Amino acid sequence: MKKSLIDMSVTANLSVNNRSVLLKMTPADGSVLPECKPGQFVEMLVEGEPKAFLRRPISINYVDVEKNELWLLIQKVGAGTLKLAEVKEGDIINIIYPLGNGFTIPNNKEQKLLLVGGGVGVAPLLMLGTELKKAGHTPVFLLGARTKDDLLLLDKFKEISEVYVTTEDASEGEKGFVTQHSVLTKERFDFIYCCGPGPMMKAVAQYANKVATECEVSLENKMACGIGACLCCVEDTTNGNVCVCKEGPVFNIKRLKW
Amino acid sequence: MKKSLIDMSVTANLSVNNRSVLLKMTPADGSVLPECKPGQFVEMLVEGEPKAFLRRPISINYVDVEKNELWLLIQKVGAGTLKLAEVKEGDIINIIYPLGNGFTIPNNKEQKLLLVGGGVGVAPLLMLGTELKKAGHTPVFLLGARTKDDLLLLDKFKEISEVYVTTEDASEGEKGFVTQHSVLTKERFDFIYCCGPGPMMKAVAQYANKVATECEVSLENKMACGIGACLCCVEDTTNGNVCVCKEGPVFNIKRLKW
Amino acid sequence: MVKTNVNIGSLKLKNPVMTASGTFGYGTEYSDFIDLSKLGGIIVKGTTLAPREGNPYPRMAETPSGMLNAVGLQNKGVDYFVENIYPQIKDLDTAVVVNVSGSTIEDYVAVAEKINALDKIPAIELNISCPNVKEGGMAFGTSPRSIEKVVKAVRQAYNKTLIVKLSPNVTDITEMARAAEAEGADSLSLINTLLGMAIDAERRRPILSTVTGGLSGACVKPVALRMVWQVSKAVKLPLIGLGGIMNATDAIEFLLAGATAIQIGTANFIDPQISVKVAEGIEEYLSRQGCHSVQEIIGGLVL
Amino acid sequence: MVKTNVNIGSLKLKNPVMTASGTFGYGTEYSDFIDLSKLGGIIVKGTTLAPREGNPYPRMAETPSGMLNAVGLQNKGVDYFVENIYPQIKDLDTAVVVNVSGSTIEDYVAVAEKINALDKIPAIELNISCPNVKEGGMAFGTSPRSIEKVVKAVRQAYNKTLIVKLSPNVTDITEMARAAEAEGADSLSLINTLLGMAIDAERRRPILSTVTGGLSGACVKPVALRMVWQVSKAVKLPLIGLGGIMNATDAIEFLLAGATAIQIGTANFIDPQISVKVAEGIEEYLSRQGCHSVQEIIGGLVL
Repeated sequence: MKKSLIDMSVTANLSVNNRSVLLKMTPADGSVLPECKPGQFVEMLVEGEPKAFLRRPISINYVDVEKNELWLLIQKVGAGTLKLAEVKEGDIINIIYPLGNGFTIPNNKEQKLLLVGGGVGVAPLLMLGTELKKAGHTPVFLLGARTKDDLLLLDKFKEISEVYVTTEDASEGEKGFVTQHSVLTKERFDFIYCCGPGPMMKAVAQYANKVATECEVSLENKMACGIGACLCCVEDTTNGNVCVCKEGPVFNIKRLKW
Repeated sequence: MKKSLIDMSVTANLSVNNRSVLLKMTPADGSVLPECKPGQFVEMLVEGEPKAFLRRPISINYVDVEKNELWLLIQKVGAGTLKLAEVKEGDIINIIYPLGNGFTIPNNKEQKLLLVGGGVGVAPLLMLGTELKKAGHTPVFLLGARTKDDLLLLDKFKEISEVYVTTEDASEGEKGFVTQHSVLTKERFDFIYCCGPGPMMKAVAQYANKVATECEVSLENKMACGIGACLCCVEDTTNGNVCVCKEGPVFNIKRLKW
Repeated sequence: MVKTNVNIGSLKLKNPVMTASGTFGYGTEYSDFIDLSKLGGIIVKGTTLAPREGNPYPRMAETPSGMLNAVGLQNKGVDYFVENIYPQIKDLDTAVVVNVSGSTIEDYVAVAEKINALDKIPAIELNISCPNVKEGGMAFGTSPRSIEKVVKAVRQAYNKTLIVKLSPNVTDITEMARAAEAEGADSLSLINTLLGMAIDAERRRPILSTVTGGLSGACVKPVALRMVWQVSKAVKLPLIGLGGIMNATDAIEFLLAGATAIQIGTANFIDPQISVKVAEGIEEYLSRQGCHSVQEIIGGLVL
Repeated sequence: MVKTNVNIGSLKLKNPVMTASGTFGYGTEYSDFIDLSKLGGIIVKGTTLAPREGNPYPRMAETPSGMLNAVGLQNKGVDYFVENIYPQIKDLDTAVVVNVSGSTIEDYVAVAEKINALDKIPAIELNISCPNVKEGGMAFGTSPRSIEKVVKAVRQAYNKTLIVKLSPNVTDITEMARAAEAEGADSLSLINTLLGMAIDAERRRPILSTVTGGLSGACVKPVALRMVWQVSKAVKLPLIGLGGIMNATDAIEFLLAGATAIQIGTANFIDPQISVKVAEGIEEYLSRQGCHSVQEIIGGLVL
């Protein structure tokens, strides 16, 4: 899959909650978006922010093929993402994409698939769920957050399929962490996809190992180049240190030393 | 004169020509502008521009006491001023002011005063001319620029008093440099004030020396702090190296080693 | 209530925030902007035996996240300081430290002796690391032998707190630190500026009159932090960390790396109130982290 | 038509722009973004005798106008390079230079010998300045004696263009440059990264797994320029300048300071097309300044 450096024109900047925005953008030169796989990411150039020297890697949230729009869910966690979240319709953002490997789409349509997301980690699951459904699967979502307000894009997930929810304060769904949700004791899944904070992903991986379910997680190691050149974002795997940006960000947990 | 660090609220950003804007601003906290002298300057903080680490010193163009507005004429010469020229009404700019000494206002109202400006160097002459007139003087302006389009705020100067003009391409006024203008051969002045590019100021100083006229020039040495602490902006004077930001920017040419 | 006071030898600071020599004049330049009594201390301008004109203009170049300077110790000499400046600053309610510079050991000693006689100056900072003068300065600070000589000589002439300011332009800064410690320094401040250069490509000329100058500002922080950490493991002396501190978080990083106090330098040029803001920010951090005293974070880096 | 070709010893480059080791993979990582044949050369990843896993994650920290890295020479070893990488890159229409790293002189020599046998590799860059490995690397590059030893040994084993990459973490880089020149280096590249450190104040921990790492990016340019200028006056060898080059103007500054060619490093991470843009920008500058050849500006600083 050929990677491109391209100027994108922002078509919308939608507030999701007070810490997150959904940016929609389309190639400024009018070209058609390349094929992107769920789980892939982009490297966004941050302009006008002295504290952001490097690009910011951001998961692809969704690709609206009809409108030729790329969606990126940005959580304001630092100076770089804060600046990116400020862009306005018509602004130009330079990105490199599509990067990384993406999640596996199983062939067997009978498999029960669980998509587990936490916080802004739900981002790639929107595209993954959509693609799985398109491919004839029936994905189920399990989304966790601190509070109801931190559940990002919940309505969009509900449009795709069934959604189970946990919040730490019980403001929506079951109280607790995703791994404590009752659906996990009631149902068995054949494949779990997970993206979220490290501790959450490790807990999910532990669960998957316990019940002997296939599991893919999307890692967020800090990276510089995004294209496998700098070797900064390595994860220690069964094959030694590998670049998360190139051989990941999605890894089958069997490859990880968690 | 007490110096302040203060947030200013931009009330207008007016395009002057394609390389310059006139910013008007008022203290964001509603306080009354301090007394500023013509020739003094401000140090503007540049935010969101990685190439501008330090503040940018900018001459005070005018103080509109009635509207409690400070005017700053910004020429886009580098990344910092380019960024400053982009501010919009309502934006906040942090400044330190008023800095430096300012021009001398003579007591003798009979003196013939010539205010010579070149390029963006005309900026402090607007306030100087206004103050001189207010004090009962009849200042005369001699403004030079490359082309007609580079003559900044010409109408405002004409509102104050008589204006002689030179342009290098003869698109307005007499052709040539300010020191070639015929008024200098026809009339004798008792005091010349000058602000503009270095070579122009040196030529004017040479003329003033030749005709034995008092002359003050406003220097633009590159500076860091603006308050006499860093000792970077020094000019070699008859008293040795002195800070342009503190003992200047206005110097009687007798003090300079030009 | 968090305790913020620290000791540098017998020098007592009400908080760890000092201002760096050459960036804060004699303090008075900043009194319009801040209450100087809220600072731990002020290190005034580099003072030499004879008056100095410094280097010709241009002396400054802006660089990515920093600046180069080539001031070259412009000052009116120690006698002028004693007669004209000292009376103006001696009653400031903060520790006033004099940065002592020179070209020869005799110069350093002579200045130190004169400052030793000033009751209200509790400490000197020995500047053996100025990159902007032809003789002396950095030359002294880049060899353990010459550091030993100059520190030994000044130690004999000066009986209050002796801080030695180290140059980062060395292969192994711990060697320099140990040399200063061995000869009786009470404290080390680090880092002085990194030697750098800027060029105007269009004019094909160096920007500074001296071609090279001293690099400071946010850009040097990683190097400064590393050196403070290395030196904190090599010597027992209290350290004063500086180099690119732009905010309270930066200052806290230096404290964690092993500095007992810190200096704000170039940041004063961008925000003349930053020194007080940093002092306040450190206190906020300590409260937030549940510390009762700043001592709890000094050298508190968890490996 | 401006002539942009330069020679580094017997190594001929079509233009002065190379990409720095460790920032450009084996070139192939960038082939989606640029036409590699538009580059003067590519310095591929640091290659050691045995495979290396490098340092644990985290290996990177963002700093003001720069970054720290602590990769630690992760690579699959020279044999893997010869068998698997070389066939993929040997026919690239640009000079492909191998960065040779090691922990012992014997290692350096063994790698150099194996690379010497590769027809399409016209030069090696001897990395005696990596700050991120426990043994070797920077240790070799901070003493003239050890530089002499390693350069002498490699020189005997390698008969094509030998470039020695210098460490900036030294008191006097000209001493190091002269040592390498004396033992037969054909060229020097400088600077490698400055040793730095970053701390997470909230967690009170170092950000890098190795605590310290190598600083690169725009922030180091003033130091790099200064060292290139100093070394250009100290030795006769052609120099390859690097350190914080983010655009064509930066590159031109290095050429003016005395570098015959330059390397783009960290900037590749921000703009994968920057190397070709810099090559184009240099050509534009030369045309604008009325130069017929890049030779006219090399060392062309007017004092």
